[in-house]
Amino acid sequence: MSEPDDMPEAEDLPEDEEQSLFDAPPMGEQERMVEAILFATAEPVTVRDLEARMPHGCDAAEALVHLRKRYSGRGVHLVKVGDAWAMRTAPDLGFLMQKETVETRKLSRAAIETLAIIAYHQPVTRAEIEEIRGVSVSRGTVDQLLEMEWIRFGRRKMTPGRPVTFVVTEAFLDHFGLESARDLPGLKELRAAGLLDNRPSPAAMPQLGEGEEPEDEAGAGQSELFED
Amino acid sequence: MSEPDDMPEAEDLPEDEEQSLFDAPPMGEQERMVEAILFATAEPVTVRDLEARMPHGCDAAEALVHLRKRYSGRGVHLVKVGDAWAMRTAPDLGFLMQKETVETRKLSRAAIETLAIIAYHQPVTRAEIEEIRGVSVSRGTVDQLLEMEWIRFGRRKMTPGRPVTFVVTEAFLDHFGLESARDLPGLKELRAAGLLDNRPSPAAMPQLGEGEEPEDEAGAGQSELFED
Amino acid sequence: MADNIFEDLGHRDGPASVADRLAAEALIVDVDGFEGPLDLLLTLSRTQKVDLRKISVLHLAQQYLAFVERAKALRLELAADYLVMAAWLAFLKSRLLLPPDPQDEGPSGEDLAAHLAFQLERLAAMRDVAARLMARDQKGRDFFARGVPEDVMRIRTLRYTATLLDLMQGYARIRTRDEFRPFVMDRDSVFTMEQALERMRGLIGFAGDWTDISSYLPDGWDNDPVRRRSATAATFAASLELVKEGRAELRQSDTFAPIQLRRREGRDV
Repeated sequence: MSEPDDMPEAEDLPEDEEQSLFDAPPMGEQERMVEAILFATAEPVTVRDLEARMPHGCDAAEALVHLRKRYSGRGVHLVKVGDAWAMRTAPDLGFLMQKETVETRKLSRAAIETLAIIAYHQPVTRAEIEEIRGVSVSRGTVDQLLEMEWIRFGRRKMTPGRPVTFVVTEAFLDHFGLESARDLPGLKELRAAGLLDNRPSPAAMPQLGEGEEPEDEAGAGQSELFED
Repeated sequence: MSEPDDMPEAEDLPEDEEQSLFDAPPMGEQERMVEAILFATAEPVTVRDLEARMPHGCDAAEALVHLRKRYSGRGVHLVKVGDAWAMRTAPDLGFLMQKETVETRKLSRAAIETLAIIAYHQPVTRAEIEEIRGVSVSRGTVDQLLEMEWIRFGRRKMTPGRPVTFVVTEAFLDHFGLESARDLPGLKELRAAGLLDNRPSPAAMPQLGEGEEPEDEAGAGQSELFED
Repeated sequence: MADNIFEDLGHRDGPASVADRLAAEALIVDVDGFEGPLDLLLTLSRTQKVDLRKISVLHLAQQYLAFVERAKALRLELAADYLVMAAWLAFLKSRLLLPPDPQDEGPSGEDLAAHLAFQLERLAAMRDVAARLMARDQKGRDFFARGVPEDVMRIRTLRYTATLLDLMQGYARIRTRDEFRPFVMDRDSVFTMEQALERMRGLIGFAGDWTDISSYLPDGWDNDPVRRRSATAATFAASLELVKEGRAELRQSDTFAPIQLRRREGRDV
């Protein structure tokens, strides 16, 4: 009959005697215990589970009341999650839990070329950019430049279809240390700087936009840039 | 060029003006922030990392002093681990935490002794460990300690062959609740007794535990480790 | 009593109790349990029950040699380390027993014995602190870290950079490519009918009155004669196409007179 679970001896004891046998720790101690358990436990803990883990006779609910008060206004709060309790970072400090890292990456070649064409030829349509680059311009490239706020939409061209144009922004000028797009070195200067091949272009080769130096074009675009 | 990071404008400001721009939050707030960050992190966090996550102008070191006082005697403590800080449950409440107890791999006697020798003699070479124990140190023992991240490679000794050394890690300090390797139990007594001196053995002594040693192997591995 | 076990073993003729013999044999059978000769020496030295600094190395050497003798008698395989140590201890013993040779330059027997004592003491000390270390409160056993570490949310911002030089080089690259592209039939001065048609379709809605089709030439195509010719032809062809579609009307008053175009009445674009 003596099932080990029953502990009939203990239950047979008179009330007061049991009390003295299982003296609960002082409330301050109980509070420490609840604090440690909630801190170390991965899941929220119910009052019942707390008491199951604490020495006999503890009143976890009361300890929680004290603990909650102690943590009120602190960087960590005692919160109730359903039936259970857990410690959580104070909501106003959530920003500390984010770590912002800035990764710098070089702009892709396609993006640089597109940007260069916009800077030199602005206002320029997508079709014109494609004509100059000789390849189609992916939507992603333009979107990336728009997102970086280095280019923006200019006014629509007064040509059939009224295509949108792109122009460079103040942020672009700022980033590249230019006062205006006019300050971009022209083809002659690029050539002088060795960035362009020095050979004179064969006369028979029709030059894209050569003749009207890009400066002029850029100059034309300038007014556009600051007009609104 | 004006990298957004540089903020040369801000740095050019006179001291007092800058102060007003970046007013650090009151110390009470800073304490809450440190509390929240340390609560949220299982790994120790350095003062430097704390400040990197807090608003500009915060003094994490001072906030830590206040916080440590606040948590003294609580169920959770603020402890220092090497250069870093962490919150840990009070050791006297470990009995509540049976559920959280992690079964650590039982260390062999050889591993425990090797660990102790590294901790007390660091930086120490494999040959020195073998000298002290009088037996060769198996590769497995060292590997196990390395894998547990309780030891790591220190810098090479400036002796012939430039042997690698071993030192204990912050994780080791954290595991054994040590603020620094200086707090190792009995360290002072050992030092006073001259037992940590590097006493070369007189010539005719047998070199125990050497012979067909993995020493060279380890040496080879080391160079790999540091060569790139 | 334990003190003389090994002496007894060393001097075979001496009497030894059964218990002593059993203890000695247990030591030998357990040879695998020792972490090498130094460990064995340390264990043996404990039988002297004195401070390791005051230990009798001579006595210890005798005990060790007796152990090795006994192991040999039992035909136990001993690791080379144990035999090396035995040989060395025999040498040390002779040094300690014989008066020093003034010709000998090597370390004295006392030096060697002192170092051995130091090694034993150091090993014992390391064993002791290792035990103290392991007896400390340990993380995950006695104290615990935060159960739910909140992951720091990483907000990664990608920032693309380019320098003015990149920009200039990029532009120069495009222009250079144009200059040196392989020869192809140059389409720059060709205005295709498709282009003209697309253009005209956009403009025809505004063409209420008769207008010379030359005014429909695209910008920039009316000066250069080559371009003008191409654009004119394309525009004319496009106009014919629009007439065919019923969207425009064309008229020409005379041979070589200007050709005029207008939107066809009653039709919306």
